[in-house]
Amino acid sequence: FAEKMPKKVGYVVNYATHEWYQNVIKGMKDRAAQLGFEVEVKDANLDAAKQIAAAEDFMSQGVDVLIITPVNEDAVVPLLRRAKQENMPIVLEGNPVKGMTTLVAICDYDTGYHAGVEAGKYAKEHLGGKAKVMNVGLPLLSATVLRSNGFMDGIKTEVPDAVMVHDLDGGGNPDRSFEVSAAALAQNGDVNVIYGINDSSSLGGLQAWKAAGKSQDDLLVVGTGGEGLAFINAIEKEPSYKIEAAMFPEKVGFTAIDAAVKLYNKEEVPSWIVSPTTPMLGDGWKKYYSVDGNVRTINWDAVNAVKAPDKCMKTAADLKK
Amino acid sequence: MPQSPSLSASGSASPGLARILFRRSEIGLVVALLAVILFFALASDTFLTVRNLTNVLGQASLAMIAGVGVAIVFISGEVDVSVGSLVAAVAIPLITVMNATESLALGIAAALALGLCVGIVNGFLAAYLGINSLITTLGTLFILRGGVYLYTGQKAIPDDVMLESFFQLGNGRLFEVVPYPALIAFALLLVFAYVMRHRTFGRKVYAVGGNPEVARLAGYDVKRVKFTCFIISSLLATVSGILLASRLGSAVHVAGLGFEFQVVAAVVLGGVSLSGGVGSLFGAALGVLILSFLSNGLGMLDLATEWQLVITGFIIIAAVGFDEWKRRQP
Amino acid sequence: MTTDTLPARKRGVSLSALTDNSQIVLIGLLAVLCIGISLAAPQFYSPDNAIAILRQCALVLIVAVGMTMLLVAGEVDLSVGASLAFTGCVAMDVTNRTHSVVLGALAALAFSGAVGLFNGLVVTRLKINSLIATIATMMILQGGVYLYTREAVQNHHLLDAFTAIGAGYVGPVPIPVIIAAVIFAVGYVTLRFTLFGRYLYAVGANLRAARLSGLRAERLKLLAFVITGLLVGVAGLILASLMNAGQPTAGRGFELTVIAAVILGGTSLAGGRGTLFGTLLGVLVLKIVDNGIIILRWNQDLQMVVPGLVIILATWLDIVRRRNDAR
Amino acid sequence: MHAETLTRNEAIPLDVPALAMRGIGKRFPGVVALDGVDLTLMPGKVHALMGENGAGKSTLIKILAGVYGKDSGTIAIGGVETELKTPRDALKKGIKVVFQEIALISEFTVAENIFLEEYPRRADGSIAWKTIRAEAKALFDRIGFAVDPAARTGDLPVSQQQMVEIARALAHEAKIVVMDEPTSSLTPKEVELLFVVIRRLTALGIAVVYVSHKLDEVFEISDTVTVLRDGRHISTKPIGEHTHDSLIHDMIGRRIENLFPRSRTGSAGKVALSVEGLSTDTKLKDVSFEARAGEVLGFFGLMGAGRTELAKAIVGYDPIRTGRITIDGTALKPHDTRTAVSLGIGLLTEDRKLEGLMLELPVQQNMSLAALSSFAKAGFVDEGSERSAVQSFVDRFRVKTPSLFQPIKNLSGGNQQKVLLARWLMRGLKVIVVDEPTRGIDVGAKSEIFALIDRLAGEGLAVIMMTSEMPELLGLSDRIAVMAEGRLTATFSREEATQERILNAAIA
Ligand SMILES: Nc1ncnc2c1ncn2[C@@H]1O[C@H](COP(=O)(O)OP(=O)(O)OP(=O)(O)O)[C@@H](O)[C@H]1O
Ligand SMILES: Nc1ncnc2c1ncn2[C@@H]1O[C@H](COP(=O)(O)OP(=O)(O)OP(=O)(O)O)[C@@H](O)[C@H]1O
Ligand SMILES: [Mg+2]
Ligand SMILES: [Mg+2]
Repeated sequence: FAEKMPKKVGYVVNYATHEWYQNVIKGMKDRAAQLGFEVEVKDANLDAAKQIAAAEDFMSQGVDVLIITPVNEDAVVPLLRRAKQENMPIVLEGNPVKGMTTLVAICDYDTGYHAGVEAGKYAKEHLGGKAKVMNVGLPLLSATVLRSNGFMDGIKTEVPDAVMVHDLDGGGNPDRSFEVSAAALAQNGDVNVIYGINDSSSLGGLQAWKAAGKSQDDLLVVGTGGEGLAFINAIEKEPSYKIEAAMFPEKVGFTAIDAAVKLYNKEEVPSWIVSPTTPMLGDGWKKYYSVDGNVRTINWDAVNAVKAPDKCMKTAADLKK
Repeated sequence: MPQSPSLSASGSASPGLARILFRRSEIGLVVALLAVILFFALASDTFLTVRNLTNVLGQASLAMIAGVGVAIVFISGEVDVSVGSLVAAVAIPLITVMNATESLALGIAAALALGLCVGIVNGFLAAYLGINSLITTLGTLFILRGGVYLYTGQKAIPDDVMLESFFQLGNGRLFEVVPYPALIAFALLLVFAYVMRHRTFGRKVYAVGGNPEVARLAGYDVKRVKFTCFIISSLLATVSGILLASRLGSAVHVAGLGFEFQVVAAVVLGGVSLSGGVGSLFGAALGVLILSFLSNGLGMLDLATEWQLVITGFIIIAAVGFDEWKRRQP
Repeated sequence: MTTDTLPARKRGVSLSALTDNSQIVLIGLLAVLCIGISLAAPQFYSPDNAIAILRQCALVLIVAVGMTMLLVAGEVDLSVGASLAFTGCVAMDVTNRTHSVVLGALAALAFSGAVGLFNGLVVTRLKINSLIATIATMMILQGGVYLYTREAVQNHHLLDAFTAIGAGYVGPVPIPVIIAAVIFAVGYVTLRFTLFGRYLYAVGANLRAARLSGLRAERLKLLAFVITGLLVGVAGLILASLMNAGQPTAGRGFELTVIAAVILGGTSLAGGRGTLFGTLLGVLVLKIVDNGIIILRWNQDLQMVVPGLVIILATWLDIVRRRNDAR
Repeated sequence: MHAETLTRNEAIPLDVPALAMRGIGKRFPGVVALDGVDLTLMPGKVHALMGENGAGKSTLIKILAGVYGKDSGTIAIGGVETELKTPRDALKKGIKVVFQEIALISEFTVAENIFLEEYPRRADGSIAWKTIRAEAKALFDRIGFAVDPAARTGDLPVSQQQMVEIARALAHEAKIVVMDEPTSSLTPKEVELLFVVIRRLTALGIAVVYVSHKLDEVFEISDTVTVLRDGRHISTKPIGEHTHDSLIHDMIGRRIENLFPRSRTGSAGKVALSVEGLSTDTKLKDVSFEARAGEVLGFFGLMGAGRTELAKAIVGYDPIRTGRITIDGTALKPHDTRTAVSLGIGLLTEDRKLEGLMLELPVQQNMSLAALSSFAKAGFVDEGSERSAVQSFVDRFRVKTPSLFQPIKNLSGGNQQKVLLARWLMRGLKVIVVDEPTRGIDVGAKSEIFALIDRLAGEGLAVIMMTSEMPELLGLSDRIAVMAEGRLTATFSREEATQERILNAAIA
């Protein structure tokens, strides 16, 4: 049975200059090209008001389906209401929103959790069964808070007395992460695991560790995202960088487009489509990606084979409790 | 020769709307705005539609309302950059009170009360204690943003009662065409433009900004005038904050990040001098519109964000540079 | 009664003698901060922490030296944060391509110097207010850096010398701190004792008078912009070395930190007034506040609130002090 | 209501002092500006306030205007003791002041400035712009002042701005009108106009305080003279009891033998400055002249004749369209003050505050600005020799300042002018252009500046002096050039020059 294809899909991205979203967009465009239509992107650039404006513009331009990664989940509620009034189908990417129909998302908590389990195993094996964690976090976003929580819960399954020594706000960017980590390590350097909610954060933490003149011998660094080349470089060159929680942004984009097409055809779509994530250990990334110079290519077969859970262990809704 | 913001040389015509609108210094801005609109009308077939134009008016209204207040503070010879955090902060009492009382009016009153307090603090520090206003408001910008994060624990506060009236405020349209925020912005602009030109308070603001010593010698209470300007600015930013909260349906801790840059850039683009005493509210409003249409149009062209940033940067330099050049011509 | 008033008056005299030093407020504030924080958290005085603070100060101070000169000359540069990130990417990229730290460093300086030159030309030739001109440059650079590279430029050259710039030590002292100290010393002497420094004050105090006296006011301002640009280059290089990558997302809000420190140090926004010693104190106060909040394990959101309060408070105390001096 | 402001106010009794200030004291950091000063004003009389620069005249007036608080003393208005804490208090009590520094909003129109203190309003409370324009026009007509009420104030030449200030003091009802050096930039014709206005004010029973450094004016207009010196009250006498010499003696404590000394004997030397066919886009048309080493070349012109523009063009400050300027045979690069200064030409500007002073900076920095490079070795300033050079100029010119570190904004106008003149002399020039060098300067300082100009010329400097003061023009110049509407209309030698011939050429 042949699906009708939309003519144009509009994507309002949270922050297009970030590599994660660059790869999401890449996944979308690739998939749309396969299916034979166009994706247009507008960038909210982390501005909640601009996001609404961009969506408004798309609606007046007459796109067929909207895909939105909210700058903030609560801040798009009225937008969903307006879209409903105008019969504009919307696919959300990221986190659930009151009044949404369809969400494509990774499970942030689960991502952190599984990386935590692997980190716990590593700690048992190489770090004498101790885990003293410095969390280079980002309290600003519920997604990143979930990752940190998941990581701690996961690591405790293996190392029950794992503790979070530092809970930092690294702003999600490398220089701020470096700065706060340096101060935290000076205050208490008794840490053997650095967890970063994204690669900038984990790398900022690792650089602070190195700048403090500490050896990487008894250290484990865990990064999250795996969207660019940074983590590959780190895994290759830094002895302590062992675990990367891969979130496959291209796959997210791919899935979002499929959902958009289904919505456009008024098919039955689950309200929550989970996009897979998995921890990659050491060289494990080579299974999913190949690198040639500065170009990273995704190995679709391997990524498509990663199984996604039907349901997330915890979501942003659990945080509010 | 720059045209003065006060009586223009044409002798007898009554100071009506037309004369206010067609002051010479603003013609350049009107032309620039028309050029922007014309360019995008030709470049994109979806730009010049009623729907899109009214969209932009609605989107511009937030910066316009706050911009009127910031322009008034600029004209008084001071600076207010705290508006970026204020628009986020006022949403907290607004939403919290609405959630508790289910009353839009009480929510708005609470928001205005917070705005008033911030205005009083800014005004007191800058006007009465004499602390440089850029420092003062940079300080309150940080303090308010940090306060919002602390209070909310860096989470948005959702609107639980979902009043239709609140939704309509920022999202509704008069006759399904003109967005309410645009109407509110236009009304406020007219009111304050009238005040700045036809009430003694407005003239005092120009005088105080033009030359505070002279204003003092003329018997003005310079501090009180400046103090009042800060309050006006905060209250107008509060109105922007309320409309923004309605559009976002919640009190969002990250709302308005960088809003102050946007507003300041637009107001200066509109010919309001940072050194005080010069400029008009219509100019400031035109500055806002130019930047809004530019942003909308560049978005229509399907340009990457980075190009939009680069182009906007160059256009600001070109526009202000041209304005300065024109001003220097005999 | 009478026995009470006598020593009280004496104290008043000695205090007012002290307040002749215009930086007294900041020195006092600094002392209060250090004592307060170390009482609550003894780790504050650990060598590790001292080094961490100094290294953070170094980055800000280097750029603040240039910013002080600009403010003294009556201008300001808001593009330093965006330029910092861009420069770091350029430094790493060129080092990767050429395998030469020297060429990488030169490229960084050339790039940031060119940004300074651009700012300077826009301000002095097009006569655009520097606040708005450099906001525009900031936008251009933010966009430009993503056009240049979307992702962090990784260290592929693995040259030790490059890493040493940010993370190396001479004895117990981190190299960035040494670089900052040298730049500060040179900047201090320049602003205080050289013709160029004295001319900057004149240009900031009264542009027309300076021009009528034969000073090349535009050239001087241009030079201050270029110096600021070059110093951003130095800072960008250090940052790239510290991060072991050129990070396009770095430097957000850096311009506000730098300007806040300079203003906190008593440099007037109106031009013609300010000292680098004050700037040094301003940087120390801000960075110690930042560090203290982490050391004390306070909520990090206070890292916005407290500096805001400190800047307002310090400026107000300075006004009070000057008013008392005037009596 | 405003139309009637110029009729006699019957409520003013003529025998009670309009104002009695007793034992007024005021100190600034390091300066006692006023020390127990008395001032009594009678209704309908003009009371002159005289004294050297820095004597405390403006300070006394500012206390009266509520600008400064006094440290001691009492003020009674119409026999009732009052406190004047803010300018508003003073305005309410009917005290109108024309300040020494022009106090107008330059962005506003003339008419709006006139009514700045209180705007006429319509019934709904909005500003009655029409009334404002009409009344300003009526007021100007009444006092014979021809300026467009709709003009932007900042566009007017200084002299017209000063007239606007004066007119403003008359727009509202006043009991006391104070004028602090109102004629410092007025032409003789405008001064006459002003005197007519003052006489009309006194006829209405208004008390007038008149501050001026111009003795002739004081003798012509005032009834009583109070002299201050170093913040102290020296004398109060009816004008009839004074002679020029006695007044000067009261003011400066010594006699001045010759206001226009002339030590030069030899003839002028070679051409130091030559200007050929100079035109600008704005005003100047084909101006050519030469100035020789060792001569004082005076320039006269009516207000707006273009002297200031000429001065700014020849020192490279303003761009020119055509023309050639050479100094000692070397052509000057137009619109470049740096080469101009290095070739040895400098300008003492008309507008001290805007183009001369660095208000917040100390005396030392202000004085050494142009000469700073001569104190520098390898780019470093030798502050020791800088300070001693500055100190020697401070001593020689008798600059009244508590220290070299005093911000220059705290000095009196005359002392500021001396510092600015010293700025150039320290540098060492071949040609100096002085634009209204004695504006706002007391007789003592004036005679010192004249002696200085004379000596400089004697030492071989070419001095170009733009002035509106006929006596100093005639007294000092070796040759006199006259300008009208941007053109040079005549040049007279010292022998040929008479006031009449000069004025005729200026009107041409
Ligand atoms: N704001 C101030 N701060 C410090 N000193 C001041 C201030 N204003 C005036 N002075 C000093 O007070 C003294 C009196 O100054 P004032 O301006 O009253 O003199 P003046 O008689 O008006 O002189 P002039 O004829 O030059 O106008 C001077 O020594 C001056 O330097
Ligand atoms: N129409 C005008 N608009 C703006 N400024 C003017 C105008 N006319 C004159 N000025 C300014 O007023 C000042 C005096 O003008 P100008 O040089 O023409 O006359 P002047 O002969 O020097 O007369 P005076 O100095 O006695 O007023 C200058 O600074 C000039 O720039
Ligand atoms: Mg005076
Ligand atoms: Mg003149």
